[in-house]
Amino acid sequence: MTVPVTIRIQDADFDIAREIEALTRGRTDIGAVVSFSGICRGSEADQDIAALTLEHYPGMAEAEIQRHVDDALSRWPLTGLTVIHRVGRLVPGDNIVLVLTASAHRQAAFSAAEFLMDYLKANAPFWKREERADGSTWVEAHHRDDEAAARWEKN
Amino acid sequence: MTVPVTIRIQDADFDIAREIEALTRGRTDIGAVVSFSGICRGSEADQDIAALTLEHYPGMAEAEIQRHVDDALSRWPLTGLTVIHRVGRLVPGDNIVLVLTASAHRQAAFSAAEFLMDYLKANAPFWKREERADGSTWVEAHHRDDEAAARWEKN
Amino acid sequence: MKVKYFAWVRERIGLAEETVEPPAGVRTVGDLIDWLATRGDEYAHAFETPGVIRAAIDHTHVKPDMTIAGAREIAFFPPMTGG
Amino acid sequence: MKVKYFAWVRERIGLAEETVEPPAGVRTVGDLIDWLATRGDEYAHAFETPGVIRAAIDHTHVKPDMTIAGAREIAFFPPMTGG
Repeated sequence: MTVPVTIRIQDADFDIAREIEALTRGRTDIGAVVSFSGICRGSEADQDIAALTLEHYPGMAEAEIQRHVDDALSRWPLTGLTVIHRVGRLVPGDNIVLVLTASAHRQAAFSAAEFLMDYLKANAPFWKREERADGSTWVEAHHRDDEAAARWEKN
Repeated sequence: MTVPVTIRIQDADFDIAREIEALTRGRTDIGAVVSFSGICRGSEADQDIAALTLEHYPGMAEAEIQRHVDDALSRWPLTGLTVIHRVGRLVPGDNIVLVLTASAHRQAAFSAAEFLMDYLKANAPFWKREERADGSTWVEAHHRDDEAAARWEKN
Repeated sequence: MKVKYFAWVRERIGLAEETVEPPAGVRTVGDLIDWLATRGDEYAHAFETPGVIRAAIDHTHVKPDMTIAGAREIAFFPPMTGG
Repeated sequence: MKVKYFAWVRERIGLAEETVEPPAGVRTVGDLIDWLATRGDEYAHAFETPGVIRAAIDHTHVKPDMTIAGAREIAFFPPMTGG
């Protein structure tokens, strides 16, 4: 059976309940659903953040996410997968990203969600610009995100 | 600041969106929310399941979950935590359990959710009875759940 | 002391709880299981493989060698299958 | 060949995309960065620390030693910060 996969990059907010419902409605083979939502915080390293603006590489972002979704499907016995990444200007409290994974058992759902988030943080072509009181700067990549992504690399 | 914690054992279903909203409303210090929902499956080892009935030890179940929630709060920098476990008769597709974890960063939220689910599976005083075509039996504990719970033990 | 039973332990014994007064020689959780098992066929059936039975004293998991002195409520049940 | 720029690479150059015709000696992604950096102060600024610049050819991440032969679209951008 084909596993239902949703990948969207959008300005609009998402509705977690609706996305979970879309993944699970009418199914009785799903025992575990993990959702990860990433949210815009109001401060970073003790500096207030007024807003984040997210830029992406259209075409490449979708293709790269699809490639990593396919990788997740080959690694774990999943019964459904959703990745939604917002772009544009977001203020503290706004949703940024949603990853949903469904499986018969919890470990596959947890692992696949962590794998996809580690990928999105370190290697998906998105860039964040922060607006603070003292101006606006591009967020620097974190070494810890590279390390988190590297733990999934195959030998 | 006190971290908001919700622990409920109930017959009624839960609403994931409402629980996430309760944990995040008005907050700008949350960067990551992980939700795990456990769902009643329609088959187990190729046998159809008509229903699950969940029994618990009132008093001990709440106290034990609270103790593990406190442990999670001491291990990871969380900004909110919700555990809801249903009891009574559930049919395939019904929600069984919800664990929600909120944190500034994703790794704490993922780890705490996995920790609490591993605990609930192996050591929380709940018991499942399965109704199948050939009768009704108590679900046997899985060795793999004991192993999953054991990986969090402190030396 | 109050004793509670859950899941198939409860079903086999046919009681969810009862109050018992074990004799003085019954000092540990394991002793209590052995003594309960002598109280009738239902009890013998419930406790036929003592190694599989889990116990809690006053809402805390305990091992068979734990003393029952001072316990208000002791519960017996199979391995947990929640979540 | 089409070249795209994102985030601060785009801001420094002042262009989101352009079509360039590099000379024949420009064979790899690294060569292309070196050549682009000579096209003006904005470019020099954008590519002042080439080691930090990431590149993609036709939507696939590539290293600086990758050939640009046959590429339709090459993109340059800083390390990604999504999620």
